[in-house]
Amino acid sequence: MMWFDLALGLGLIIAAIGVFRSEDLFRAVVLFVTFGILLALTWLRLQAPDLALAEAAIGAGITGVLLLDTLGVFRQHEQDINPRSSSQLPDISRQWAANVLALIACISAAGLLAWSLFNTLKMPAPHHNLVTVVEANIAYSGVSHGITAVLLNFRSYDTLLEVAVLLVAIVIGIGLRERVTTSANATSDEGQSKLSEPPALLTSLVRLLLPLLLITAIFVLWAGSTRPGGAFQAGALIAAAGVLARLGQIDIAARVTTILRLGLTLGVFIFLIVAVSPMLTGKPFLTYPAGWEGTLILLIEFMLTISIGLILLSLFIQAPRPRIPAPVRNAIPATGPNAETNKGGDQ
Amino acid sequence: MTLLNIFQTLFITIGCLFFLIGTIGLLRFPDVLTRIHALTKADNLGLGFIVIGLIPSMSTAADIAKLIVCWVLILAASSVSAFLVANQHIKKSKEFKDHDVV
Amino acid sequence: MNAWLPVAVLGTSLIASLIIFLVPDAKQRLRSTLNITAALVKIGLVAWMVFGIYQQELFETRFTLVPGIDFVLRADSLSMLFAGLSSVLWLFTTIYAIGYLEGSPHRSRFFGFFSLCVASTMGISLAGNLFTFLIFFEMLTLSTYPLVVHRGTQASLTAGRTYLRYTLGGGAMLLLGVVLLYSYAGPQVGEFAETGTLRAATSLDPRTLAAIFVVLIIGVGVKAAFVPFHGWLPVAMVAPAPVSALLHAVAVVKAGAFGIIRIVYNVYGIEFSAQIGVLLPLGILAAITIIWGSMQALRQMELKKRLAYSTVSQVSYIALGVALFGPIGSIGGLVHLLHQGIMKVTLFFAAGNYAETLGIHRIDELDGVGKRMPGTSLAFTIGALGMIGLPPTAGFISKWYLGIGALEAGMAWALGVLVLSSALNAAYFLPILYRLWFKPVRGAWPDEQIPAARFETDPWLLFPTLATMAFTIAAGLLASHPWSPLTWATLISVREYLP
Amino acid sequence: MTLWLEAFNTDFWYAIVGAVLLVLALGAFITSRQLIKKLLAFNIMGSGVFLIMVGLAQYQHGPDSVPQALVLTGIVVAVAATALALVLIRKFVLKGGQP
Amino acid sequence: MIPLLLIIPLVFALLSVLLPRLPIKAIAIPGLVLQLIASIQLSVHTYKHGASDYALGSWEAPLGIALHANGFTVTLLTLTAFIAIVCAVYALIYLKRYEHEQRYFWPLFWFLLASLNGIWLSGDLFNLYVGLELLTFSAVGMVALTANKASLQAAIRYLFAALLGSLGYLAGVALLYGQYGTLSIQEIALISTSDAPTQVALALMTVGLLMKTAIFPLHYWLPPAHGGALAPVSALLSALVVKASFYILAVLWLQLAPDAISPAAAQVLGALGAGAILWGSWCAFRQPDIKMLVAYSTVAQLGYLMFVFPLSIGTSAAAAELAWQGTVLHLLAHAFAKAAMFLSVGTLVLAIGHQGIKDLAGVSHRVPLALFSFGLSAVSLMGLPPSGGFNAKWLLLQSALSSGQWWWFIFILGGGLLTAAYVFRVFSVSFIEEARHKFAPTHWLLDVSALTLAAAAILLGFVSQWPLTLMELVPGVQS
Repeated sequence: MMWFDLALGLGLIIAAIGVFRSEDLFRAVVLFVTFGILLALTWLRLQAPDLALAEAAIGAGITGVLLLDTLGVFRQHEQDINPRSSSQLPDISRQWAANVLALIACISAAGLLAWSLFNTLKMPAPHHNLVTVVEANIAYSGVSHGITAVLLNFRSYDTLLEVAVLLVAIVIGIGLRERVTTSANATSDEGQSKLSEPPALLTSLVRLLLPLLLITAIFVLWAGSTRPGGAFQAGALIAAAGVLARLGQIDIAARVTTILRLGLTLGVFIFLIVAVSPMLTGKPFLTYPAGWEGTLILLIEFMLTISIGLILLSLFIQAPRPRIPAPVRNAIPATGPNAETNKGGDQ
Repeated sequence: MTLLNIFQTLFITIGCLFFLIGTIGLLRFPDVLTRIHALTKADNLGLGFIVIGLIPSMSTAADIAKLIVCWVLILAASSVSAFLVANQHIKKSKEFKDHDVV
Repeated sequence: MNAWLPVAVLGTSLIASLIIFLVPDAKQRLRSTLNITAALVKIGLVAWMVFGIYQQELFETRFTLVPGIDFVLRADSLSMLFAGLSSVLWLFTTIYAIGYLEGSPHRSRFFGFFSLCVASTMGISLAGNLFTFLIFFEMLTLSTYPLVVHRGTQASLTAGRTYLRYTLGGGAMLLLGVVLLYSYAGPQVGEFAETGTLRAATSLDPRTLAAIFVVLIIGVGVKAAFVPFHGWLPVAMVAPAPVSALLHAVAVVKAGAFGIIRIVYNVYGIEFSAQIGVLLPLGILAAITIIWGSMQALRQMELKKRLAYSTVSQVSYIALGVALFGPIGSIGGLVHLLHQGIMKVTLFFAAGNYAETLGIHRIDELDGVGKRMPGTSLAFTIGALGMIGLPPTAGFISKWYLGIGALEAGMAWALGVLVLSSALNAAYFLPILYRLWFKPVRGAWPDEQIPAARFETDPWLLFPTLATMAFTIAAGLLASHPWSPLTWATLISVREYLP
Repeated sequence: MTLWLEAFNTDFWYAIVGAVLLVLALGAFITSRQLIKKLLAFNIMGSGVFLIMVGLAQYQHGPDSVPQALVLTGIVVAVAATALALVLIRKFVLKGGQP
Repeated sequence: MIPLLLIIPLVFALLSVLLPRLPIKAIAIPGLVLQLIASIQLSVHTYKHGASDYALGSWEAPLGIALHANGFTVTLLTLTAFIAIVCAVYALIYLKRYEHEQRYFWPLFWFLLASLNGIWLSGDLFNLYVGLELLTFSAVGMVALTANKASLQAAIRYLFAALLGSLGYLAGVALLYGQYGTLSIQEIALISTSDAPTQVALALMTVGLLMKTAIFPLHYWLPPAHGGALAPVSALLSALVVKASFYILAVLWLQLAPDAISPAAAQVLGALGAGAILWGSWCAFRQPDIKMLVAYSTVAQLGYLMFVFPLSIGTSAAAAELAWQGTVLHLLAHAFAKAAMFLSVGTLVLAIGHQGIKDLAGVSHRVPLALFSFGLSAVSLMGLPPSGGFNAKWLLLQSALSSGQWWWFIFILGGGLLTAAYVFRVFSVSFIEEARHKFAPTHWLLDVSALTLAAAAILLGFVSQWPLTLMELVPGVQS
């Protein structure tokens, strides 16, 4: 098995170098997605199935989609403003200074890391061994799977803050939407997604895949308490389903309505309520009442899945897009629905 | 080396061979359409063989069912994506003026 | 009650300044009444404290500011000398300023900073330890800057910039010195004790203490306008007359001199400073400033510039008095602190009157002014004679004591310096007096704003000038009176020289 | 020699790979001019750090769920960071900025 | 009740996301008052009973996350609550003309407060990382609110720099976990040894946190971000956000592994601080735009905070005590003064419409209160006597002397004079008589809030005994 690890490790490094060296952004993103998949494999080799699932779903999946969508927006933006030279020649001196700085930073970082990694080999085993501590307390945590226990019981405050981080990201996303989102412009958002009628084949596949995706998402959520799985991976799957629906022109959560806001904040809200309620009976913050840990964790995970799914989906939908340029807009009424504007390279 | 082992290793090696052919096709063929052709056909077939090769070592019926569902899904997804890539390619390239696009 | 009196004195002008800031420009009457009542209340409180000190009562407010260092306001005999001087002169300067700034814009802002400036002077005089002295010393810089740049012209802004460069530099030096002293000799050294706290600490190495002394004196010397650091004084003449009067006669310059007195008497102690041999260089520096200041004054043709250079030399008399190691010498120095204040205020008031009524700024325009403005010219003459040190005026007394002190301390050359500087004073004041009284009027006055009505000029301007002139003469004639500045100075120096 | 052999148990090797990724990505982050390239470099650097964390924690006493939970949180935060950066970059480019 | 300080901001943040525009503004001030009461109540509790620990979810330290509230934490909590209220009052009026931004300013404001309170209280390394990320995101969001090209570029640059910094910090956490097997700061402090991995971890974390505190060589992102943002935003960023990463750095260096750090490394940090003072002041002196001037002044003033390291590592306990007190006072005084300065500059720019320093001509009697609060905060920044800044400078000078490192003297004193140089540029212009622009009237509450903060900076000079005695109970250095 040693050779496989060696190959996988080198594969990761080569993929990374490929990402950095490629000039064309599209190539870099594709290589980045392969890097994500290889990384998922590495997590499997490190006996961390949760991380493999998360890396594949979130790291390679959602990030890949966001990056490709951004490239589509850039390419369309280039077309609107009559394609001029991609970028003027950067002044050499700044580039040279950046290179030197990068060299120094790399060498010092490499030296430090090598020196410390080399010494850890000689070090005795660490003083604390949390593995035994987790095993000892897992019985009281209400779930049998170690990672879910740590995430939602032992270190649940981290998870609370983490979902808050996601919420802040989407709040900024909504905040930066096109300023003129009053009624005048809203329709154009709708109109735009209706514009390029997708091939019938895609819509049929999407209709087939959607229910399947939702079932797996709920399964992953449910399995979380005993096997690798959990709120974040399930949330990512729901987001993937949403993105597919969006591509297949089934419109959900397109406009920022109060229902969407409720959905976004649902997870953190329920989490806070569950965390604060025991405080009334004098227990410290974030403690679950004695017999109820299992069910409460499942409740929180369910709510978290919904809001994480919605947040990741809205990060895709609400991201700023160029409004339809004037010449194309007045072209629509004349030629009917199947005008040929290409809505970004989503394939 | 029971009969089952020989059967399994045989099918999985055939599967890998098909993957190999698919990648060679990808590298050798000149333009987009032929490459998609090579990729989807060879890889799906290869995957089929590997799945068959793996079935005996699966313990429960549910695992076998899962494997087959995986294969079917990959078949559907790769064929649709191949179609979309081709569709996009035709729309973009100049020489396919007359073909109408679905 | 005793603990709250010093804070009350400080509070009167602080609260007055805050209220005045908020009073709109138009309300002239309200602002003037506020100013004058605040000044009178302050004089009352100071008089009460002076009376209390006479009965050996102790007035002190103390609270810890930073662990190990306290904010102390203590009224002792020396602080009452300076507090008395500034509160009395502040009353007259306020009256003068109300008259002077009749039509000019943003008066509220001016009077706000004006009372803030006097609050810091009060703080300096009442400071109980070096740390509090430093706090009010820097506050003085901040509150005087807006007064210097009050007019908003380009010239006043550049003057403000140089003023800042000097005073902030000095402040940094003083901070450096104080920190060095505190960390080297411990925070208790900062307390102003009657005969100086350092005397007891014999274990410390005198050379470093002398070095710290030099740093402290430079820090304070910038404000006392010693020779190399006096540059800001003539430049700040651009400010309106009441400001240059208050700044140069009472507030800034005297604060510097007061600082030197505090450091020599109350921190190092006069005997210890003589022991570590710092007094002689101080005396030499003072002498150089006296001579150099008078020489420069001779060359100035503008009236206010000449008065500025004369201040530079006069303040160093105080430093000289301090440097003369002997009770008589220090009496001379201390009493000169007061006398010079009164005389210089009179001279600046007179100069302000000339500028305000007849638009005279240069000395050669002064021909025959005596006839046109007899009152102001009389005040100018008395002030000038005081500066030269002729008998009936207060100046004579302080120079007399300085002279004897010099002889007693065995520094004959100091006496020589005194005589030479008096001659120089005469050289640059007498021609002005001659022009005032004996020269016929030359053509029309440059810019006559206030016509010769019942009084020669605006009553608000005239009365303060005459009042301070009366003080100069009173301080001179009634020197031996129990309440006179001279007896007060002897009381202080007696306490300084106890065992 | 024995040190290097022992190093080759899988977890420590991936920690080394993580360190190499970290260094490479740091260099790429500083030199790249395009914002998207910087973002990709940031993501790869994040993955490198996560590899180090899990690798170092597990190379002596096998799988430990605490660092894995931390890395899971880390991945989600990295996605949030990437999404936020992309929102800003897209808005910046739409307002006429250079990618 | 320690967790109350975490719950209040999170609940109000969620409400601000959900509720429509009007109620958000309505609940802002009551929520902040609630938070101030909670922090004062905690301060009183700590004053009586000393430091207290709080295990979240009743799981003890190595496994669960422990919150730790000692004297320093409590002072910072009260500081955050107080500055937040004043900035909120200012923002309520200032954002009237920014209709769209207002809707999304308040949720980010509350998330910022939640993360700040989380960082002050947390005693767990990874929890600090997540807190830092939440802090960075909400700060970047606020900078990017105005959504014009310049502010977006500043926000992107700020985001990348902050993310790089947090990754450096996370790498350090990874190494420490590999070395000690636990994430709780108190546990590691007990068993920390000065060997290679710990020192490398500390080095990586220090570089990451220096990047986030914008110390001299790594400060390139701060001026455009703080200079370009809206006035209340840049006030919050300069006063509090930058201090959070410094707080973590101080905790790491002085508590986590004090013996693992060589005095030479501390001198390097001190040198960086000195460089920050010189470079920040030099750039501030050359800035034509007033908000950029104040932003560069932040870069300069942050240099002072760096002096705590050389003065407390490898020196006598007395010198370390003085240095720590001086730094705490400087942190408080700078927070008040800088927030007041940004708010008053915001009012001035609102009144004039232009941001150039030359356009400030004639401001002294048309917008007197704003200039007065600018002046008061300048007094504290320059470290002139009656202000808190002066006491801080005094303590730092004494610590420098008693620890025999006289060279820091030049920078501490010189820094004050340099600050005076670039601050009086503004004053000399404002006293010019004829104004260049027509002045729009400004709301009186804007001036009052700036004045309260400026007065707080000056008052700190007189009451600096309170925070220091509060610190004395469990001084940052020993606990």
